[in-house]
Amino acid sequence: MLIAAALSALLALAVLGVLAGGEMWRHRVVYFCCALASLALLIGGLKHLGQTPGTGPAIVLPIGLPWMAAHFRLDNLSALFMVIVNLGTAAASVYGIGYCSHLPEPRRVTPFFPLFLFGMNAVLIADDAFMFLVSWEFMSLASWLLVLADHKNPENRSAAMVYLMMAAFGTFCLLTCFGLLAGPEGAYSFPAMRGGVLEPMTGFLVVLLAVLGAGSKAGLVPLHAWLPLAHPAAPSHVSALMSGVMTKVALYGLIRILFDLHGHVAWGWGAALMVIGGITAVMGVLYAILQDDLKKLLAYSTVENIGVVVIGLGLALAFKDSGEKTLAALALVAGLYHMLNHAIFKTLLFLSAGAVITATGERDLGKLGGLLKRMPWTGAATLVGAAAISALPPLNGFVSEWLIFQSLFKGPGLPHWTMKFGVPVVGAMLALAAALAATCFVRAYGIAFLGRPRSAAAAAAHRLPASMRWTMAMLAVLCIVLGAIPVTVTDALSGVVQPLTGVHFAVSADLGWPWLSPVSSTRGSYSGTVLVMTGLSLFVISILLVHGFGTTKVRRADAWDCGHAEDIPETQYTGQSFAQPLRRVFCSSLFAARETVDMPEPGDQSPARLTVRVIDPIWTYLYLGILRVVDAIADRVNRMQFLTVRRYLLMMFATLVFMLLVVAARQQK
Amino acid sequence: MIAQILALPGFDNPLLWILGVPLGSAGFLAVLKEWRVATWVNVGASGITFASSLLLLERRPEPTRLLFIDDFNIYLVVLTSFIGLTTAVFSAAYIARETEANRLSDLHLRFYHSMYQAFLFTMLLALTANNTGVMWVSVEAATLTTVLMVSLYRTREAIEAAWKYFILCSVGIGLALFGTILVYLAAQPVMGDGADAMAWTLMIKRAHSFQPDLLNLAFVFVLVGYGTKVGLAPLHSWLPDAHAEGPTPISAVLSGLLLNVALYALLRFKMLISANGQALTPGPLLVMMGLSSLFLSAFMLYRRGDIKRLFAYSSIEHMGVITFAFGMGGPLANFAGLMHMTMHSLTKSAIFFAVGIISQNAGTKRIADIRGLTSSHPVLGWGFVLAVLAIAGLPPMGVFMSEFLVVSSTFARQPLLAIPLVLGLLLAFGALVSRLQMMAFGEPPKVAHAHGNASTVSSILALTPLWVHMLLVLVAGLYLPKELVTWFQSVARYLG
Amino acid sequence: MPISQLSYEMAHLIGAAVLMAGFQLLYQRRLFAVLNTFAFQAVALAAAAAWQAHIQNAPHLYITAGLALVFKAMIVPFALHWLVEKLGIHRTVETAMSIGWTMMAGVALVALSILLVLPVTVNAAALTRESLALAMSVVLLGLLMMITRHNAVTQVVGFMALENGLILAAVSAKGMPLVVEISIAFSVLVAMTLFGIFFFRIRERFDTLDLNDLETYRGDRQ
Amino acid sequence: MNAVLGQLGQIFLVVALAPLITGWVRLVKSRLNGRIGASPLQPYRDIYRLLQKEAIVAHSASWVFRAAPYVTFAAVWLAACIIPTYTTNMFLAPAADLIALVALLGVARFWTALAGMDVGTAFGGLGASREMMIASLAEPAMLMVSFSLSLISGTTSPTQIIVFILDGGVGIEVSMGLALVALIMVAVAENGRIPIDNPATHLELTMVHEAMVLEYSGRHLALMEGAGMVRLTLFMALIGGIFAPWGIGVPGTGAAGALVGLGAFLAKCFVLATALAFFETAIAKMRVFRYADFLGGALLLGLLATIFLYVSEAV
Repeated sequence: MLIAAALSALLALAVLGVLAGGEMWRHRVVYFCCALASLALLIGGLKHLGQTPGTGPAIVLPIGLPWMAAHFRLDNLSALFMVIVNLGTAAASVYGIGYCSHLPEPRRVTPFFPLFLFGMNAVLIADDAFMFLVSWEFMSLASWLLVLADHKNPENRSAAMVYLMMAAFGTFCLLTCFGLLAGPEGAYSFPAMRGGVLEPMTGFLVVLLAVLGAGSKAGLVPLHAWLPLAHPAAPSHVSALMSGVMTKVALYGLIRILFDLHGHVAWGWGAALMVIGGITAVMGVLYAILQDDLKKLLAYSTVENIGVVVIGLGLALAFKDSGEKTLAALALVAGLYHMLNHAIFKTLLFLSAGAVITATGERDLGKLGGLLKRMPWTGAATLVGAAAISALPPLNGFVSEWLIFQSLFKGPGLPHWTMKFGVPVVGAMLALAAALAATCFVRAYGIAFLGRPRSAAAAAAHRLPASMRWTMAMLAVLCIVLGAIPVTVTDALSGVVQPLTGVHFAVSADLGWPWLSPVSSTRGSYSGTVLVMTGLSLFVISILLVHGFGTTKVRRADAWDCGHAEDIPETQYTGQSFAQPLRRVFCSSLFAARETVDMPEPGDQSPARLTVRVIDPIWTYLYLGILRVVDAIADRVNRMQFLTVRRYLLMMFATLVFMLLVVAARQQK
Repeated sequence: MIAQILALPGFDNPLLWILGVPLGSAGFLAVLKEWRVATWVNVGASGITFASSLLLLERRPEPTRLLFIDDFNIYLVVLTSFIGLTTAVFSAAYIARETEANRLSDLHLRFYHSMYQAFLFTMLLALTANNTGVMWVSVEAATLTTVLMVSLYRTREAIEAAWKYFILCSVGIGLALFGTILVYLAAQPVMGDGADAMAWTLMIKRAHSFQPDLLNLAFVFVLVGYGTKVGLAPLHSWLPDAHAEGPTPISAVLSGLLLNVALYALLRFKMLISANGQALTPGPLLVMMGLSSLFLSAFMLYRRGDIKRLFAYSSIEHMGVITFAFGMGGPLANFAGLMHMTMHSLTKSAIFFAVGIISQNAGTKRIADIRGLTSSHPVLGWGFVLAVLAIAGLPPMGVFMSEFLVVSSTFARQPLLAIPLVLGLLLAFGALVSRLQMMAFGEPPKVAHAHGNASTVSSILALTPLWVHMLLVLVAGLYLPKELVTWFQSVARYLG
Repeated sequence: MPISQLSYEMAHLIGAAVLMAGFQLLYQRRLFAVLNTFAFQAVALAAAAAWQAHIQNAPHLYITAGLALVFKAMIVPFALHWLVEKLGIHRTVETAMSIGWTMMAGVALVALSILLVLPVTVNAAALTRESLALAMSVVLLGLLMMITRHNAVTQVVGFMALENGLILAAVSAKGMPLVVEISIAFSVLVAMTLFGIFFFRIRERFDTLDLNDLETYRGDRQ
Repeated sequence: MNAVLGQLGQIFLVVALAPLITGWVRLVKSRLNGRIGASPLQPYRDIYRLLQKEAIVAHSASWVFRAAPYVTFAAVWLAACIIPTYTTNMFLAPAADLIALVALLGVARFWTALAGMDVGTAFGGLGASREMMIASLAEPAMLMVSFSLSLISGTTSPTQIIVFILDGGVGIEVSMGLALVALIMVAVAENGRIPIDNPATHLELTMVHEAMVLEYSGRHLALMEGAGMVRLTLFMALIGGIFAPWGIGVPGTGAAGALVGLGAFLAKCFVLATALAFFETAIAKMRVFRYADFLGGALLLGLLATIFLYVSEAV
């Protein structure tokens, strides 16, 4: 009831958003109401999660396919995602209260923002294929319009174009996937699909299409191309949602199909998903390291995290098919946990990127620097977010990666040789991705927030409205809390995975509350709670020791810098120079990264230039390749527009004769 | 025999009004000199026609040898007269602005209005005719009236487009007649000589004993013949130019109505075939034509620089999808095809309304010269965005529902056929959206064109039909009235 | 009235004459010869209609015969003749495909028609069977003529030859209601008027009737 | 012996012993270079001296710069707390495993790198950039070692691994050997030893770790140096504990077991530190861009170690 009311409220808010016009306080009211609706949905989701596993009440509305009506239902999985989604949307809405006045054209954002929220939530509770897709496209459509909010920039327009194309591609894949699940009779409701029995070939296609469809929305490599384009284009609170939350909705679709609707996914698909996930994670983070645009960097980092989650999901599939239900539950819990975490810290980071852009007007790392001093709140919250996304203990990001590693380490126990050899390779990829993520965020945070300002705009960064700062602070606190009490979270998640894996699973069964011991107490365990306590104690002891044995005097002075005292901020390491060693190590073959030095002749006064050329292989060869093919065919086909009447008649005549021949041939049989 | 056919309906029969009002007003408008009055007479006549078509919902007249109403044509009649009305309203605004720009003389306008009503008459007659011959005559007459309207502007391009339209459709219609004769020959041994062997209502009942081979042959001619009129590739060539060069209201009715009527004719013959049971299934031919239309237009869309041709090709694309759906057959795909016909009519005519205003505002039909519509004309721009998104198949608009049903049901049965369908839809989607973004977003051009300052009355008049159509499409995407669903389902059954 | 063997053969003979004229149309190289041949075809068609009227005992077909004789055999060729002279159109027929190939294609089309029609009309009245094959051949030949000729006048003639085939089919169909004939006559009438208007306009703008020139003016060149 | 007591002893021991091990390495290296060298106790004096000095902080530095030494030190210390040195009977053992260990070292590195960038000098960025590049390969290599150890022993907890090996759960295996080599390579990189980094250099172009802590002085520098020493101890405990677990105290052996364990630990450290000094003296430092080959090799060795488990199983 609460949920239904909140969703209707969101639709109404969209209308209010249109009516808001030029009055800024009206926009603020809309955002405030959005935040309330999100909170209501969040509470609704949490309330359901607290109940025993099982499906919630269904709502049937007389819309949608005429002979079927629209079905909505909240079960544990939807409830979990409702929590994930609305954590993000609540934060973004509160942030929006302060942020909307900084937008170039708020009238192009406010009406679509509630629609976007509505679409995402509706996907989660849809209980038939038609409503699922309608909501799904609703979500895409609203976010497309939001990407177009700053439409006067041609880059944003092409980003929106790519985004909508990819969204359409994904929708068509899901559409066909549901078509297969529903069968020729058109049993489009989810309960009917669950009962269906699939041929092996159909089952294969269903998984393939689900991966393509949901994967293109979630950003699996090579379907990730839209993320780094669309996320920077959208207003920051929207990109936070697109990156932190909408990709989760996509993964919800994947989980819904692979674990719920499709009864039995072969382990080979699990293996394939793991490999895709591994490649996505590594490619995503490598892309991220090369970016100078703050929001692009974050978008690519989303790609990486999606890869990490997908590794977990693939592992869960493989375990499930091999009968290892408990391990399947572990891997799934790990994946879900990581989604929850990523939703929080990626939202946080995008909001902070928005704060940086608002405060300085710059999003190029090369123009930022020293912001921690000008924006202490934002800086501190971002530091927490950066540490969390780098999977550093005791924050939440580490817990989920730890769980994924734990389940991954059990992977070679599967009876298939592919898995025995493949899992370690995926493990190496995951480890590489995790380490590179830390590098990426050291770079991003260090360049943007630390050091000295690299431009006048960065030096003059101004304060931000309280709503923006508080949102970030709250999210940072959540990062810490979710890392410190992991067992509470996994207990909640085990209720979600129970219907999907068919086994009740408690990751803390063996040692009790604060200890996370997935298999047994002797098989590796972790306790964020204990670690935080001990770490804090040791931190305090170190301070006491140091201050007890030594002096507390501090003197401020110029930087020593090996004696090269200077006052030129340009001499600092930039994003590009920071990335140089990694570029040389990882990207010289993958991205054909080349550096050319243009050194002037002796005596020539002109400056030397270092040019870095990086080719994105996926974009260049896959996407542009497709574009070239389409262009070439379009050129050829286009000649048909300029023929003579006689030739058109000829076409008609040929068609007629051809059809007559067909009929003649078929009649002879 | 003649009396049998020409038994006219009585005054209490809505069909008399539906057909009589357009025919009468066509004559009246031909002699009416004042064009301002003529636009309103045009609207009024279309309004009466629409109102009387609504009466059909209350009471269906008994079928005669000449006219009949069943589940299939009832909604098409209502749809046709509705779009006839909205287009007349739009046309009033459009003509007012065209005359401001001195593009049309009084004589031309008289001719235009008269032909508009004549066109509506032929459309409605083709839909309600219970005789294959009468239907054929009406479609032929519809061609002639529209040829004249396409050439209205007397530019070289317009004349060439009309010439092409005329030649290709005449040949097509000739082939359709041959098919009609063949059907008569197939029916004649069973039904006996005369009009009975041409009446839909009678033929369908005894179609199972018709000569199947003759029906096969007939269907090929009917398919190529009426298919030309539907605009199926590679018979489509007349369509883009005819849409592009005529006055925009005519483009709207060509796309929204004429194509539907031609398709209706084609489907009536398909009903006979499926009622026959022994004839070869026309599915593969329809699927082939559907896919070729879809692909051809999808690629063509990428090279269009003219806004009206762009949407004309999009019409070919959708006709392809619809034909594909009927080719697939089965209750779901047929339902989807019928729904798609309806949704496409509403949406495409709405798009042409928008296009008409846009090109009048911008003073050009070149896509490259149209920019930032949502900034410069928000109500028009967003309506246009909504309409193009709807035609591109995005929910919650009605086209999505039909595409959902076509694609998903096809994929469940013939994945190999669904893959090209999906690819084609995706290609077309990309072209439409990229053009849409070019036109609707970005910095609007600085120079205000001379025609950009139309009076508020005429701009409200021009925009109302657009938004009314979009509202209907939006509602239909989420909710279809029960009667309509029942009709669709019963027709879908007949279509096999 | 039972239809005698003679009636068949007569009908087929006249039908064959129409078809022959169709072939001749393909063969002609001179514009006036084309017009004359077309007139001959129309006369043959009128004869066929009249014969059908006679053997089917369907008087309304005499009207069709009369229309064909007056309109197609006289007025139309005369009008076209006048147009050609008036507009100074080239008197030679420009072909897109060599006459030899065109003839061969024509033969193939006739074979196709027979192949298609004869087996499927086993149960139909013998009268219709062969006439139908002949009519279909004429239709296809008309279409073939349209696509192998560059000149607008020849194309128009091809179109009308196609219509002749249609009428042949219609009159051969036993008991087909009058409405069809009326409509055909009507459409030809209108078609002619339209052509007239077109020719007038086209001359007004383009000075030639050759469609090649017409087609250079096309919208949407980018 | 009580697990809490064991843990407290461990906490104290790693910090107390760390400077001595570093001092010993330096002494042996000096001797090998033909110098007399300072006493192995010199690091204690150095640290005390640094603690007494005032800390100089650059104008451009933020609070991150000042917090980093404490965080770094605490993180490394915490990591060292969970690697058994002299006994496996530790209260904190289940709180973290090898994965967490890698991550805790990652925390220290994260903060050190940020601190290096905080002042806004070219050298700080250079150090941070190189350090992170090294870590990006060393961390996965370390995780792969954990992977193979976990596959061999069925657990990721260092304590449990040691217990498992002590119980004779594993013979001499190719995988163990590969893992050992990989672990040593990682240890070299993590501790900034030759051939990856030279802890004694301040030559601009070659320094990595030193470049990051260049701006530190006084107690901050003491903490940074201390963290490095504890880290070295940690890795010695890890290598010694897992690949030569003998002598370590296990629950139930009481104080005597702990004493024996302590002796064994000191002996292992002595051997490893001497070996390290020999190793460092024998080879030259690498070029920066050769690190990737070295550490990529470690990563592959770790991967091979896991795969070899199945090869030997299949044969």
